[in-house]
Amino acid sequence: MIWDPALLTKIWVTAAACLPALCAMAPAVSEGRCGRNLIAWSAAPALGAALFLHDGSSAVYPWVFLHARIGIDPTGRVFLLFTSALWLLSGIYATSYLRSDPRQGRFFFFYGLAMSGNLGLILAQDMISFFVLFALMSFASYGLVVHTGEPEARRAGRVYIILVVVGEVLLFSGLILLAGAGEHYDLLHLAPGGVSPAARLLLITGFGIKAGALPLHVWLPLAHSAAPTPASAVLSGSMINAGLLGWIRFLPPGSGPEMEPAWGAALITAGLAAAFYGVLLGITQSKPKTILAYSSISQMGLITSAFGLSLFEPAASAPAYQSVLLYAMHHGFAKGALFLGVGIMPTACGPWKSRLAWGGLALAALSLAGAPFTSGSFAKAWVKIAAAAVSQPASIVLPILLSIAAVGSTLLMGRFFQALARSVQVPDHAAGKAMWIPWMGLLAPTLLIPTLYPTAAPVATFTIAAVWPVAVGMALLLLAWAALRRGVSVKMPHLPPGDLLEIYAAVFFGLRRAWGHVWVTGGVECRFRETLEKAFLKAFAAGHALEAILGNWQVSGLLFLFLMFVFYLTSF
Amino acid sequence: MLTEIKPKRAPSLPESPAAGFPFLRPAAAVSALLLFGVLWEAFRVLPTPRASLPNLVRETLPLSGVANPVTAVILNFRSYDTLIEIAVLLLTVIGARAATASAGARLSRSVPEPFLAAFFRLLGPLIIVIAGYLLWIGKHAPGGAFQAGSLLGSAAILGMFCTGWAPPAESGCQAAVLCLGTILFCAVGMGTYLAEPNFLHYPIPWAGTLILVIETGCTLSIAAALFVLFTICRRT
Amino acid sequence: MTFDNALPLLILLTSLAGGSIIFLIPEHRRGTRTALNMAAALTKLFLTAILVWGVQHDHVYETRLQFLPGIDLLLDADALSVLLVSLSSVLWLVTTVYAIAYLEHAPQSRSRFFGFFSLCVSSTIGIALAGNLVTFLLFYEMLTLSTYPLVVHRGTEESMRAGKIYLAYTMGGGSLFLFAVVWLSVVVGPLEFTEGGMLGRFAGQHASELRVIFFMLVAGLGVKAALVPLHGWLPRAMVAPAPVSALLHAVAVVKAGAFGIVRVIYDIYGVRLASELQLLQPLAVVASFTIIYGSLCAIRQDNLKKRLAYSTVSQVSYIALGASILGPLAAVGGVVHLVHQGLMKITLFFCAGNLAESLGIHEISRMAGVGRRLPATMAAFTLGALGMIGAPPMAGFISKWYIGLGALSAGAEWVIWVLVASTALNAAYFLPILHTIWFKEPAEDLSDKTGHARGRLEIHWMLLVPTVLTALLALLCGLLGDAPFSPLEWSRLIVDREFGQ
Amino acid sequence: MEPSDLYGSVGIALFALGIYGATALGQFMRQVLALNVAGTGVFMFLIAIAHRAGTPVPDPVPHAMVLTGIVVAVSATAFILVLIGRLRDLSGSSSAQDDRDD
Amino acid sequence: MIERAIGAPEMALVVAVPLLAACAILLVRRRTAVLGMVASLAIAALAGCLIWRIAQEGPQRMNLGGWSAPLGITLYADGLSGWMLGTTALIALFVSVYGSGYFHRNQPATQFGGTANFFWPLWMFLWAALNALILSADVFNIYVALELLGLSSVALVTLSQAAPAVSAAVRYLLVSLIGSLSYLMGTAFLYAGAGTLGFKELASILHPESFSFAALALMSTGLCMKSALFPLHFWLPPAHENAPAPVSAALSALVVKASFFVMLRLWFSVFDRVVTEEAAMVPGILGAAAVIAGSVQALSAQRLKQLVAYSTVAQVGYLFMVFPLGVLNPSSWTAVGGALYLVSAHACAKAAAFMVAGNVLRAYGHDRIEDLRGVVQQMPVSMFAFAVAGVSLIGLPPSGGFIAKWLLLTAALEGPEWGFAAVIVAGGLLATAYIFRVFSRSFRNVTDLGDFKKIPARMEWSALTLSLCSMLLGLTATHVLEFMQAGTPLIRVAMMEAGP
Repeated sequence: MIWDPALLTKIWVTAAACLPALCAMAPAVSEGRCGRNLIAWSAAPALGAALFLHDGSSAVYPWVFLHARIGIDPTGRVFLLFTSALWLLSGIYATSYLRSDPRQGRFFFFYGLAMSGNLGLILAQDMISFFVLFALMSFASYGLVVHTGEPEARRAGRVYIILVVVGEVLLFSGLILLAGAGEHYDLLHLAPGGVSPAARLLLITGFGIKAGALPLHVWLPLAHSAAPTPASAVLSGSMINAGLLGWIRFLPPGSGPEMEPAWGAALITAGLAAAFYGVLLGITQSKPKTILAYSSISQMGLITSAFGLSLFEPAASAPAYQSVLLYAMHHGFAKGALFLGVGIMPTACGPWKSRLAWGGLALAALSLAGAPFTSGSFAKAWVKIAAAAVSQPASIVLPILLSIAAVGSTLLMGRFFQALARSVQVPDHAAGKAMWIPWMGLLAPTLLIPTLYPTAAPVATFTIAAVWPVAVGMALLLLAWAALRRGVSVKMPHLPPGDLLEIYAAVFFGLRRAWGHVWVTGGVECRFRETLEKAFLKAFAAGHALEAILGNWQVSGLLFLFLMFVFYLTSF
Repeated sequence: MLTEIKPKRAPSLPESPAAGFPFLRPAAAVSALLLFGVLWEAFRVLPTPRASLPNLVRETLPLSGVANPVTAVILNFRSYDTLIEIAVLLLTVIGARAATASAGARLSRSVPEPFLAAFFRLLGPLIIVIAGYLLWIGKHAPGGAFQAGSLLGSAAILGMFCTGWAPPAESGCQAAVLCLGTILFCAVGMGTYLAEPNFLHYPIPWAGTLILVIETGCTLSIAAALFVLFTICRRT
Repeated sequence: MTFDNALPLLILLTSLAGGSIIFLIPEHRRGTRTALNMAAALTKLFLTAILVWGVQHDHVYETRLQFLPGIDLLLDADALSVLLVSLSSVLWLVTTVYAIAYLEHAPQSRSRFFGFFSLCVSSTIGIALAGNLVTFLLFYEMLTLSTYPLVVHRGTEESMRAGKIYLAYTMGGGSLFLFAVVWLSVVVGPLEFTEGGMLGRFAGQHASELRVIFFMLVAGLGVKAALVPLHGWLPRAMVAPAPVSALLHAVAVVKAGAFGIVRVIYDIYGVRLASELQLLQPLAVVASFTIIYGSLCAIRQDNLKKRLAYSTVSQVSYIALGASILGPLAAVGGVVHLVHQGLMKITLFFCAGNLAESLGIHEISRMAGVGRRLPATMAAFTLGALGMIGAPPMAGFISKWYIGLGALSAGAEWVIWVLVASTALNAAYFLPILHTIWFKEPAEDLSDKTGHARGRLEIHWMLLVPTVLTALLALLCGLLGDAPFSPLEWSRLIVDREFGQ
Repeated sequence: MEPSDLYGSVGIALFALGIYGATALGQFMRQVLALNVAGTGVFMFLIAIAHRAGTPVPDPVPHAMVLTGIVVAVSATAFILVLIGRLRDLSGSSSAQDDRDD
Repeated sequence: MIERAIGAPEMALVVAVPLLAACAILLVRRRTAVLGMVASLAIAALAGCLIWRIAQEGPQRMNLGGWSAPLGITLYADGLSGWMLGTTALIALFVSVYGSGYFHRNQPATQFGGTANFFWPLWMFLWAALNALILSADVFNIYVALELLGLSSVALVTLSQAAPAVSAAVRYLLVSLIGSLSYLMGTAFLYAGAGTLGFKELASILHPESFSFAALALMSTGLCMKSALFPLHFWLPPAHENAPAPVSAALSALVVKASFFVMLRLWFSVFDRVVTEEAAMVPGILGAAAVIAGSVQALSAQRLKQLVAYSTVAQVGYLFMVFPLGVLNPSSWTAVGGALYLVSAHACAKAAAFMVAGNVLRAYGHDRIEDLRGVVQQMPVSMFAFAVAGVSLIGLPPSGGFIAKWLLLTAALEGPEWGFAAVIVAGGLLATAYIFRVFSRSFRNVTDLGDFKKIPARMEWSALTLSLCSMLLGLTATHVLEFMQAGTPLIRVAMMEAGP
């Protein structure tokens, strides 16, 4: 029965996951606008699913992978919502952003695949599907990173793919440890307490790479700044959250009670470290997209610590969880908006447009900084609530640290604006609404979330605690601006994007050189063969000599007699 | 016969590195001595044979169709050996022919000498008669095909020298004579199947005759063979 | 002789007879040869289908011929053999199609080529269907010989040297194997493969002898399975024409070795006895070492086929590894990799062949941007490469997954690290190629060198279709891992029977 | 010591001598002669054993063997002499060596 | 099993018919090839009948002239001799076919200086000698047969009139004369000590005494020399190399084996009680040495025929391993069966190999291995035959050589003699090496195909057929081994004691 609602749901869910991948084949068959629009719009079913399908609606494919199962659950819904929205909007944005790019077909191909992976992994409800689609997303987005083909893009791609592979193997082994413990792959009902420390470590690191956690964040600054703007948007808006989702899916609170506080603490520390680190390094950067990438690092740091809180103490678990979801959504939209805004700038010619552009960017930036009435403030508020829920002294220290981090992000945003203003941009008049509308679409939630998000409503955001970090940040920015106007020149230390990467690279190449020295097997084989051949030749020579001697009649006659004696004597 | 073809330059074995070994000959000599010692020792302690074949031969002699035990053994009891032996002789001739087939050297016709010719005219028939006698006496006393054959052969050779008669290098009748012994032998051997279900199994009454027939054939073949061999040796 | 008894023989004969006839077809009769080839291949495929169905339904297919006193020539289709039979019949078909187009421009001796080609496949089929060790040995040696003419087919100095080395290794291994087999049969009598191991009843007797024999057997088989340090021939054998390398690496030779190792462990010694005698641990170590070592060598190659060859060295050892880890899960992983590696590797070699044929490119460094010239081929290559890396959802992932699970359940966690390392290394030597293919600007003009391109197609369809087909198969094996009759399902069946569950 | 023993010993001695000659001497012709010597030795030995069997009349079988043996020996000798002569001719002619064809 | 008192007439006929045929050919001197072929077919048919009889009625014993053993000569045919006879017939038949092409009328007469028409009578003599040797159960009769065999082989060698051939022939003849003389001396000792010449009687009489030791030593040494056991093989390579191809085929395939067969008979029947284990080790060790040395020589041979000849030296080594393996083993059947199997498998393969060598020689005017490029392209049938023969020589399944190797290996591993097993395996490897030396050259593709004479098709196909026979032998092992044991539950004394 075709109108059977269950069947429809199944088809819908499936379409949400697979449609992008299918549409991605379109450029392969036809170079045409429609194909690309198709891909851009192929996120729509997912968005619809996030909005309209009720929880628990799922589709099971016993043949696919190892008994694949995809469906919608509360957590997934949130992620699906902003992820699909982000993909959809930046997809539309991309159709016009890349309209003059000869290789846009290729771009959209990878875009579709990555989208499919990203949406699919959110829907996935068994380990294998999740892992498979995660891999699909990671590998496909390589195509997005290196799209421009410029040297730094290629370098970024190399770094990115290396870290992807590292992440894959870590996840692979982690999954095996996880699955091997309890032999079923269902994500929604993981055996409680079934996660061994090794598995936990592997999974946290594996997903941490994607989530840009310290010290595996090195690929972010490179990739995000190298990729075309819409790609950067989805990279740092939604894909980065896939790592987070991985944590939530595989290591939910209660999956390993005895160890969790320690892990929680570790995550909190790492998160906060990342938050400050991102800010500090970001300020030293000069390219706007790089700065945004660093801000992503620091924002993800905050989310990480929120997630840590959810593990840290059962009491804090529920609010922390809330805050994680909320923050992820907020960050997704805001960061997406910022990135797209960078691409908008050159098209913002004429007073109105430029004011609009700057205004929009300011809004997104404020939201990121956590200014009142923005989604950011709600997210931060929820984090603070969670932080306050834990026991002393953490409940004192954490909020303060979080506020300081907020100051930092405000400063970073200021730095971003400075950089953006400085970055000379050729005005591009041809830009159509096709880029402005999606941008607007991304900006809207920064204001709407507080009203839309059901559990966000009761939280008061216009409090001292919420406002002062932003205010302080602004003040500092003003001071700095004034100082600059006075001609006070601050020597900004210039650090290469991807900071630690230089060290890793040095280590890696050093190792490879060392390996090159000890690498002699080929030589060994050759030498072995040579010696063998020599031995053979010797044997031949000996054989010839012997044959010559035996060829002598008298010798063989002697042997004849000798043999006779031997026979005779051995007979006794 | 050996003196005839004494080679001018005896072809020796191709030189090989071991040829220079000085100790080879002494060693060979020593081992030959040892060989003698071993065999002699074995011969000294030889036991008396358990099976006494001679008595058996004596008992069965009457059935053999001849009176001379040796002939009986050669042409009846162990006639198969003789068959092969005749074959060997024939084979040798063919082999020698084959080996020298591409050699162009013709038989040097020796000039006839009247005295020798006359002498042979006297001697030849005599030899033939003696040969016949030897052949016949073989039934009772030492003698037989081989002796007779060799005598005949020598007669032919003598004739060749004395009268300067040269046999054709290859002729049908020559081949026939050469093959005669073998053919007869085989024919008889198979013919006996008519009487007895066994190869070369002479029916006792005819044994004597058959043996004589075979012997005659063999005599001629042997004579021819020896003669031809000689001529070939001479040619090379 | 009922049909059930005749079926294995028939399957064997389809290619054997076909090959023998092909020898007699004169060079210029291309059509006849092709028709015969295809007919034989299709017939074999059909018969194999029947076999698969039957074995699934517990039919017994067994052909018995007298061979030696007390030793029969036994062709017997059990689940394991069916796996290899179906793999080789499918791949034979595609490879034949490929080879027909590939050798279109070859100067001569195509009849010889296809004749030995079919002989090669027949011996593989025989190896698969062998019901006892002697029969196995028979076809194992036959394979060695029938492959030599293929390796040296080009008749160049290099291929001659390759052939010599190939022979030196394989014959050495073969005689070692022979020695071991005779010895074993002297010790325990006739050696029929029995699920669960025929030596089970000898547990506790001649332990030391059995140990030595086991390692001789494995060493003998390890030559073909290219276990380090017995792998030297494989990278050199890649001078052969592409279809041959494809067959060598995917189905015929290396598989014969790996399959033999599986047979020896499961059906001769039996898992229980093997673990009693402590035989599997060393093998696992060797296999792991091979996996790593092969990848390390592969990284250093610039010649595409050489790199692929070394990757085979590494990949095939997964089978041995899976077999040498105690427990059903790892066994599933190892057995299923028989098929998966075959599909993926044959794809890669087809692609290499297409490159060489249409653009005359053999080096990776010259492959910049060929993705635009040969999109379909290179897409297939990408799939194959990702599969080799073990990136889901390609088939390779499933093998690794099960081996890993098995290792874990057998308490051999270190194997997981081997898998991890090999995955990283595979990525290290495959991903750069992919980057070169897709994202680099072509350095030279990639115009068609041999006029293979037909109309809109990038290359002759007979070269393209097999490539894409195998690639898709490799994808499907991973995508539809749990589908009935999928390699994974079948391996589960095998392992259930082997482990008597 | 009976005469038969003496004959036998002499036969053996001749045989050993012949074998020595056949193996130690370097030239075909001498070897042929040596072989004839050895053959004679064997025949003598046979005659000897024909007489040492305890019977009054000599055993005819060895005699028969000797006769057969003689014929064989004679033909073999003749053949080898022919061959040696032929070899001499050929190695005399220059074209003999490089004519490698069968 | 009881064999008939009066044996099958074929036993005598297989000797008499070839002799008569030889005479007939000599007398007719025209259409020799036709006559020869007819005779060959007849002889082969006779041999077939005899084998059939043995299979049906068990071993055959014929008292020639109706005189039973001590007095007369006995012919004896059991499974073993039947098998040898069959092998001989098969090989000989195809050698005849090949020869009829090789010595064909329209071949350049200069090539053989008109000796071509001597081939057939000599060849018939050879065949007769082989049959006589195989069937005879009387030590002196064997001596006579040996002489017939040796002389006919030498005569055949000289058919190629070149100097090297003749000098090789002279050596060969000298060797075989020395060998048969020492054999004759041994016979004399046997008769002196035992007073009889029949196998069966001797077997029951002989005991470990010094005279039987002397006899054993004399006869064995002679036979070893005749069958070119290392280190007494020096005469074989030149002889087989320089003989005409069909002759080399026959010599390598059959003649060498004949004297081995005699030795086998003697050791396992006549001298059964005399042979000690130490004595048995001697030929075994020499055989092992032969396998290695012969193969090494073959590896460095310059010419194809040389290579094949040295491979014969090596393969003979395998045969002689049967003595230790058979004597020391509880069930000597495995070893003996293996050896006999090797005899026939190697006979087929080696004959085929020599025929191919002859073809190459005839087609290219040379057989230098280095210059064999492109032969596979030009003579596919021949080279395929060589390949198949090579498979059997190497001893790879499913060839007859493999069965033989398997049996020998089994025997070696059953007993204490491990070394032999190792040597057998190593020999297989070396064989591979030298066989594929040829192919590594001949597979080379060349564009300029040098001067290439077409050769009669039958020369190629007879080679192929023989090599395929050697392959076929691998699939009939069960029945063959069964047949070999006809009337011979175990080869020892029982072999001769059957019957009245």
